Amino acid sequence: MNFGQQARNHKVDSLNFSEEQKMILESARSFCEDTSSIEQVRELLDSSRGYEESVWAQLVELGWTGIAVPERFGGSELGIETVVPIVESMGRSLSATPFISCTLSAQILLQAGSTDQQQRWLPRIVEGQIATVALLDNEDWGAFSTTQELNDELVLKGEKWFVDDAVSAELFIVLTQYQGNARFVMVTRNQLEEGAVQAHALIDETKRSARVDFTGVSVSAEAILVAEDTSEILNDIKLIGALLTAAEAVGATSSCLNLMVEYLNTRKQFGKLIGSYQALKHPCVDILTKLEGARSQVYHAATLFEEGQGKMDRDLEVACRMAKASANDALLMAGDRAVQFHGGMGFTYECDAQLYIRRAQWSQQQFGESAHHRKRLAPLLLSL
Amino acid sequence: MNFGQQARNHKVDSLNFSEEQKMILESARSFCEDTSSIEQVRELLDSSRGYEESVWAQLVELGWTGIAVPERFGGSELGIETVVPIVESMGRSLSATPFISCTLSAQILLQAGSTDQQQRWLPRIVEGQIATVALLDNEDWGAFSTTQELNDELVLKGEKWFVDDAVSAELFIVLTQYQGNARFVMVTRNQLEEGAVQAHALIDETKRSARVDFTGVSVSAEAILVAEDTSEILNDIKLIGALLTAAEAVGATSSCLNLMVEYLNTRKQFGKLIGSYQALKHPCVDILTKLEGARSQVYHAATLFEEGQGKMDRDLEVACRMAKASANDALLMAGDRAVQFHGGMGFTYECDAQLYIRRAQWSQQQFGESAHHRKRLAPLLLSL
Amino acid sequence: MNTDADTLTAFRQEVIAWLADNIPEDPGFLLPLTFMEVGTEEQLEFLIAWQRKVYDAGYLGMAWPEAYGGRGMPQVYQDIVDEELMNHKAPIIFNTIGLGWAGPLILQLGTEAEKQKYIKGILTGDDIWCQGFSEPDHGSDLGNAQTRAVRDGDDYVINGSKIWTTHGTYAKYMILLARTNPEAQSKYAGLSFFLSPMDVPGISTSPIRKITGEYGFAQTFFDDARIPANCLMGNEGDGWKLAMQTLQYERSVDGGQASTYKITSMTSADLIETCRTIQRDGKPLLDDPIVQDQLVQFIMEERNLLLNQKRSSIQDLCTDYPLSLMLSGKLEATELFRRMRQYAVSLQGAKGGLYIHDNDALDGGIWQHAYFNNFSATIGGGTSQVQTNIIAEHALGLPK
Amino acid sequence: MNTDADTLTAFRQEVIAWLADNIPEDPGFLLPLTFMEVGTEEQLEFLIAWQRKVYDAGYLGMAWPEAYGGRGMPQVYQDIVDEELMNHKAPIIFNTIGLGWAGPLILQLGTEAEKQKYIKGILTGDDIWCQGFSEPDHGSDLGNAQTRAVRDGDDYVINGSKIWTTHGTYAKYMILLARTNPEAQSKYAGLSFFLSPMDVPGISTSPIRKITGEYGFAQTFFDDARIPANCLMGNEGDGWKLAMQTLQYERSVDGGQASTYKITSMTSADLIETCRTIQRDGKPLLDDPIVQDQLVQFIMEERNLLLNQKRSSIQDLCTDYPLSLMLSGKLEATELFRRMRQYAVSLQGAKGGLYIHDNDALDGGIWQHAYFNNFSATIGGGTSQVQTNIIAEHALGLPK
Repeated sequence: MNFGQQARNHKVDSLNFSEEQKMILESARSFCEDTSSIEQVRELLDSSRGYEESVWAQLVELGWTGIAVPERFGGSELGIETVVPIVESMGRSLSATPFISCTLSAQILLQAGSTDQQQRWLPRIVEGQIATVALLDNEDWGAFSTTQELNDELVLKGEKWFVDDAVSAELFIVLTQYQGNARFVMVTRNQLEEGAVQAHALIDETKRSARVDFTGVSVSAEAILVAEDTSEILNDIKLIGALLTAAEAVGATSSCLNLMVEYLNTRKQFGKLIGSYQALKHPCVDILTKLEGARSQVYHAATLFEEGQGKMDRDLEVACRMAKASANDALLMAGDRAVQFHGGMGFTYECDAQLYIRRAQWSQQQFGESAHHRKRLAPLLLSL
Repeated sequence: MNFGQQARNHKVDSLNFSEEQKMILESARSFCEDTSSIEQVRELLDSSRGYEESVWAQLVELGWTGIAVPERFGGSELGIETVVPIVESMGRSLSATPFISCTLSAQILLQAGSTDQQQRWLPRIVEGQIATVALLDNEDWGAFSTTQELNDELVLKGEKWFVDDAVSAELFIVLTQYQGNARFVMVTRNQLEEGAVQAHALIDETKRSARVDFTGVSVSAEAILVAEDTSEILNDIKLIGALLTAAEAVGATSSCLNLMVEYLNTRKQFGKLIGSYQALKHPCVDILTKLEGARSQVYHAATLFEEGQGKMDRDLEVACRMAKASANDALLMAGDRAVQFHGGMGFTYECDAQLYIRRAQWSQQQFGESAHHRKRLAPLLLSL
Repeated sequence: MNTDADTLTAFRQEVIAWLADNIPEDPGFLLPLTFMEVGTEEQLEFLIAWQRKVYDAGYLGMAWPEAYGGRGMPQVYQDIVDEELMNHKAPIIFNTIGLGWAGPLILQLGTEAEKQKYIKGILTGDDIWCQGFSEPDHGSDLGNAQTRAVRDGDDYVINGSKIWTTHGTYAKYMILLARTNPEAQSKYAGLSFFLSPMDVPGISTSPIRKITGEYGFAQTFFDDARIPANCLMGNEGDGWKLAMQTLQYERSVDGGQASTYKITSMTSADLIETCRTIQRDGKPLLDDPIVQDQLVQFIMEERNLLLNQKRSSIQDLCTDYPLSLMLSGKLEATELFRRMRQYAVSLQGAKGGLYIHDNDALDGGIWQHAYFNNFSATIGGGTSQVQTNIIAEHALGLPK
Repeated sequence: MNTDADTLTAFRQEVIAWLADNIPEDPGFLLPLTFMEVGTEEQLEFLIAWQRKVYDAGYLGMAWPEAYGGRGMPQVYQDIVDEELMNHKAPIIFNTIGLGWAGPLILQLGTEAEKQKYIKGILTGDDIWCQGFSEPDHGSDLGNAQTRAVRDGDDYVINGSKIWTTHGTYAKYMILLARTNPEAQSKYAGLSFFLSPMDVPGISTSPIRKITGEYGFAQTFFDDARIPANCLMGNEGDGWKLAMQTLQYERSVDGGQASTYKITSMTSADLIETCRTIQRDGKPLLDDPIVQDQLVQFIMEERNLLLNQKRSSIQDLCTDYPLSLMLSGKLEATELFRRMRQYAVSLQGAKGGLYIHDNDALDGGIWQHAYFNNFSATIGGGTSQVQTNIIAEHALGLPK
């Protein structure tokens, strides 16, 4: 028998929570509770943008759009680790804003832009202009190539799928093929043709995403972000996206579980509160267990972001992927059981369980489902 | 959308039960109940053979050793489909006899032997001489090669592992490498060296298996079964072995479930029969579900044996593998939960739950665990 | 009538040929997979036309008496038709409450007048039926139904409310369970059974929006609604008996239904097809060993259902737990389908976030839609959790 | 004493060096993974010798007072030793009831005389301790203990029986919960706590054979056993309080134990190693994507445990369900280990059918053995099913 020791050189249990994070978490929770009650969420389901512009303005006022942006561009330079509690709180309230889209856009600019480009675009994002990223040509989050093209005359050709918040975005960062490399290029809303943005019909009616046709858009050389080797940046952005989606899913799982617990403490069947039946009670504990694990994973990843000052290394990649896979599984189970345990009511659109089961489907796919991440974790964890 | 139709050309739901099978099932159940009470099972745990010779004699008397042997060799020619209910009954009573070993030996002789060889050996098996098969050189049921050798002077070299009932066997059918082919060769007990049979310490104390060293045994040319291409025969035998082990496991699962249900209807905790707690009650239903599925699979495979008159085709291979994978999973869950649900008592050797959890570990591995069979089912089912 | 193997084989060929010619083109909107999913007028019109076409071809109500619009043939003919409808994934025969519940009940226990009045319209699809058993406050506890029916001259006056009324907004008739005698010795003895018209002042329906976003069933309100006294089926107090008989038709396999084809199943074969379609890293998802392993498990479970059904008719192989196969079929099937459908959504990459109204949705979003709709099966007719209790207590004999 | 980082790092190096030189060779028989698994004389002798060696080296009871045989150093030193013992998979420090329960209790609440009498022997391993809380008829319902202790002159006379007495057959002393006043106002108030000798007429033990086939704990019988009155700890009626305090040591992470190293864990790292060893089709099993996927899931769950423990000390991240992490650790860990061990057995091919006495068993049959032994953790100290209830009711606030 020659059993290995625990991999002691890896950071498997770092988990810290700073004063900044704590303050942000508290203020984000109360902000989201105030601005995104379940009634407000429902009112926005049919709206085109999916959020209240006044709420967005307040959020900008609070400085959240600059949290992970350096001070020199008007941000507060608190890092992704401090974005996490905000997104978690938004998830908890099912609050839909373009916050994640803007955060990811800023991160791409920070990694791929020149100082001039950063100077030009980042302050606009900090000030609340809505930006988004256009990465996918198809449904595969694992793809690293793109069919979208920028020709030598600097004219774009092709469309992007799943461009979140495209309906409200003023800025688009588009992954495109240019002179043999995948590159990021900035496009502004006024450059788009009429009808270029075609909203997707999402399963999660709180979210907004669209197909965007960039064909014919002519850009200036300055709009092409300077980084020529984008594969690592793209990888980083997808991992950050996965982490933020995970944080959001953790928040949603928590409020979904609360919804269930409340119902199980109210509804009677055969003369007893249904929450006293182990067939309902014990699965709630399973959900709690998954939720707690996912939340720990999310804050572990946030901690590694802080410790590494945002640099993506193997440990952080592992942490982001684990956070996403765990959060997916927690919310999927919560949404599914929330519908089931509400019985007949659960099958109606009126019951809030539907909001969570729909969020669960959307969320699991955003930046990769659990199997996608486990497949990529295997070589990282098993020394293959 | 272009969804396929159900694969209608495959026999996915054949399931018949003949009068012969019914009669055999009834008589086997009562025979096993009479000869293998749980006290009798426990008494045999420390014995060397693992069974009562008198019980074996009765079983031979009943004609069961000839059930799948043609009438011309003294059998009743009822086929493997009629062996199934006997083995199931044995499993139900945890009765351990060399019945499966003898059945498999006869099947190899039928497929690989010349008429002379069949004439020589089969009647001896029908009459109750104990025969067994020595197939493995290592622990891998997927291996088709062998390191065991028969040289040109017809002297054997090498040992075999996991030779069931080797302690009591008079005849061994040994898979060996001879002149470039894997061949079956017959060895009798008196040819073995003193100490050639080294009993394994099995996790299932009702069962008997051993390492057998055949080195130095010199055989006659007539002892080599005539079939030169043995890979198909070997495949068939492993599938039959899997099916019979599955049938046995189905029987064991059923009595294990009975043991649990009885305890859950007797033991009180916190003032209530523990069987009224859904945390124990619902897993029992899960076990029942797995059991019922496995039992249907086993009888489906038996039916295809009958319909195809023993010829192994794709449908039968699928059925045998599904039966084994299903039965494994049913008994594994039953054994595990039986221990857990007996609480402190379950952790003792005295509690009968231990007999089932141990049988479950042994049984899952005999002729391949569930993952082994699922891996081989994939190409058969998915048209890869 | 001839039922030898050759005749039946020839008949099956005839059915197959007819279906090849007559199954409608994709209408361009999502068709209901079950009768409970009919949610729009266009779906309804499509399905009425299809049922009529099948009926006119002689393939519906084949075993029902000719006198009332059936064909008077052996059941096996209808079984063959139903099998081939399923094999061809034809649109469903939607008027299920009529064809599968009310129709058999009337044929078995109704008066001659009732048979004359109701049967033909059920078959042609002209008369859509709905069912009024469940009430808002006591889901599955039918015996406790509180909707009142009071005899007043030649009428009964109905007050109360029923819920989960499938086709409620479209239906012409309802099988209605209502309380005629609140003082009866037992709560069951106070119930009566009505074949009630829906088009009566005082009966109104309010469509319920489903988790899928669509409509499909309703809450029905009775507000001093007067229905003719001859709508009473049997006698006052027969309600419980007739309701239980009705549920028998729902549960049993061959209980005299005009057709049992009320569900288009999404099977493991469909899931395999989906995995063949989806590409990951330039290869079909079906090449992924982890996906293969999961598919094999689903296929095994699905086959268990088929084989269990077959085995349930062989009594000698059901002696251990005689009620087990009978009681567990619904639970196992509906839970398996839930997991398969949920899994199918998880495989779709970003497309899994799209829904039925998106043109880019994989297979029109059928898996997402089917997953959501599947909850009607794991909740309706007794939740999976209650079903598991029933199996534990009745099949295994565990204490309540 | 100095606890700056450099000093501690140096100390850790010293410990590592000592372990490299002193961890015993494989004795040729299976060593217990937990203190509950000591089942043979040869295991016992081996573990006594090992504990003595660790103690003599100064690595045991480091934070216990020097006056009673400890080293009077900061706890962090012992923590480092315990971590390195674990990292090196050293044999366990077996006298757990003494080192982890009785010792801390006596040091915290005992008299000077009790400290003088008992502590050193606990550390050297000369005095093995056992615990007498559970009784045959009320497993986890300690408050209901029926074993009687009646004062008779300078003695107490004990009658009754205790079960699951780990090390019962070897122990010199027992921490014993017994009823001195059956008429007390509450059942709890009637209980008293004794530091009882085992070598007294009237006390007998009957070893219980475990599911593994080995012995390891016992049933203890008291038949008019007379123990000196000064064995009473505290006063009559203090029993419940002292027993609960004892259980605190069992549950808490750093409750003053002389060493917390009582379990050699089989972790996912070991499982990976096993998968690297096993060959299938000429390749390590670790190459199988299906196996990889399962391993990744285990690793994630294992890491959840570590991270949850870390997070549980950050109150601001535990506001949703404040009791959840505290209450769920045992359940999650023990159930995860059960599944991992069961899985490890399933991977072994035909060797999975071998057991610990077989020379060909994979890794000496450690996985089989660990799987069986794991039930002591999912059953003992409250079954997983009861734990789940507790979490549901106390962390989630679901009704009883």
